[in-house]
Amino acid sequence: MLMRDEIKGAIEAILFVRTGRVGLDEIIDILEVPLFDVIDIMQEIMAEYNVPGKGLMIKEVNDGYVMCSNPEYSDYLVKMAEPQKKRLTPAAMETLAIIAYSQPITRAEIERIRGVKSERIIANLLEKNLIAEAGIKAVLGRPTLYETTEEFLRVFGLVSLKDLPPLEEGLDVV
Amino acid sequence: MLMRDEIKGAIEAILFVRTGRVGLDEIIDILEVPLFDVIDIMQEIMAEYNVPGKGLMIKEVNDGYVMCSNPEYSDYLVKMAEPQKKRLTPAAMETLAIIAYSQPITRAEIERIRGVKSERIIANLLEKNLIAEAGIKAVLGRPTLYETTEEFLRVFGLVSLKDLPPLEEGLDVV
Amino acid sequence: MDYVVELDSFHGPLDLLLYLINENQIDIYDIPIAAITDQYMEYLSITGDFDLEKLGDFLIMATYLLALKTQMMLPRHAEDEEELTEEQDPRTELVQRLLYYRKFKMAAEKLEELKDGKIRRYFFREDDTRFSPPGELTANINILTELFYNLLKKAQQIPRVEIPQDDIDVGEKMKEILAVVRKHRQGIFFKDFLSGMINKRELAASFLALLELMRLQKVQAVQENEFGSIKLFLGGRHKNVNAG
Repeated sequence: MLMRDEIKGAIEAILFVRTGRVGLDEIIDILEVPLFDVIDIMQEIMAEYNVPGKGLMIKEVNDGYVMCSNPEYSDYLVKMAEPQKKRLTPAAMETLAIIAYSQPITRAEIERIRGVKSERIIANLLEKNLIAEAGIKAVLGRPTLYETTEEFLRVFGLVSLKDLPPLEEGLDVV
Repeated sequence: MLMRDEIKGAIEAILFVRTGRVGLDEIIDILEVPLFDVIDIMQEIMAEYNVPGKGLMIKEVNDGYVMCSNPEYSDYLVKMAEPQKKRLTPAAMETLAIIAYSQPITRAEIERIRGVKSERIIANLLEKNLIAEAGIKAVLGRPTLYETTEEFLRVFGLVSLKDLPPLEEGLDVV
Repeated sequence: MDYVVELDSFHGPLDLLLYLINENQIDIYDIPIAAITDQYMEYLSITGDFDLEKLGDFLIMATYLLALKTQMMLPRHAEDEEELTEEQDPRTELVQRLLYYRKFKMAAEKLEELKDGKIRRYFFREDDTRFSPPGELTANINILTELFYNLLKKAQQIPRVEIPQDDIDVGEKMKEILAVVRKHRQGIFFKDFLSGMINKRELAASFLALLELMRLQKVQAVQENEFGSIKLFLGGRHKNVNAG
């Protein structure tokens, strides 16, 4: 049986190794520790980490946790050249923004908002793994729906879609 | 000017983000802090991190530092679901399918079938060693031909190309 | 007008319209359609090496604007002399679309800033699985086969189109359009006129021909309700849009 401090250390290590969210269920599976204990220890870990000035943070997302940097230091981290930074054209960014804020959404809906054919841009975003297919819309023609991916969150520095900057006031996205 | 605690936090964040070594010179460049201060603060950080039971460690490597998980917990980290096995994107699968069934084939021919530019996907498949160059086609422009590799057979569990599932009748490959 | 910005740098017709509205410091809720349409048309006339596929989308907007311009010029009934209500204003749909589009355009700028760290953001560990050896790949041969099968099926449905090397004559297209419009006294939908054209150059030439005919007032384009659904009439025949 693991000691409390060992569980803490192991969870830290697990969150560190994974780029992205680790489910609560995964932690329980890996450590074979009761749910109640994990939740309790997670509270303790998060209280230790999420303190102003600390370099790392731990955020809760959909019954799981993500380790990430403290946004206070984003000015410095930007300066670290990441291999193959993904450059997107303004047209691709525009399309991605529509998908991010209106997901899941079909190509026809995107094209109606943009006023231009967007097939090639969508193919490009799919290829970059920033968006993914998200099933079929139950309307005539059964068009494919698109949504953003985990990679999208990673590239744009979001823990979850809730972190998307709010859209301009006074106008609702349908 | 950064406060000592801010430098500490920023260094933690920098080491966290990079998978691998961060040079002392890089840290100095990013934070614009004197070498002497960085070395001093690194001593303090390492003293805090490298304690038995902690999940993360910081190691010194060739005038640089690496943040890594504590080997004490490697038994658990092994149990983490394979860092999610890489899947090919649908676009890459489609391109690979065309090459597999029509090899050797040029990029222009692939693009004609798919109806979209495929340069980047082909580069990606080459990089993954799933396809390889197979000479030059003796037509105008002398385009490169592509074919699948041994690695392709391995990944798809085929002994030879003869094991590719037959296509349905009535459709000609050209 | 100085053409500092090339048409190619606009992502689409709405983008160009927003630019013109901005440049002229126009109130988006009260767009002078005639003036904006003229400027928009001027931009289109200097397309140069423009991507023809994209041009099609710009031209659809052009036809729409011209129809809107015509509609705005129609004399109103006496009781409508005062301000138009939102429902009556033919510009309402355009304004809605522009506002909606602009919202996402701004969101895109925000996202870009987020990506570049100009807004505080989280960073995650570099994803080293992206560089994992191909041995880590999972793949299914049946999916591969199915994909190829579907591609072939799709490819065989599309007739091969050879793009002619010679430019299609806009003058010829003007004659064709006039002939068709003369034949359809009740009007013909522009998209029906275009249907059957599979060649992008031919489509673009047709649009240009139509625009020229409208400029010469030989053909009138009327937009009925739906965005983009444009009906063509012989010039001067169809005086009252609302009756049509």
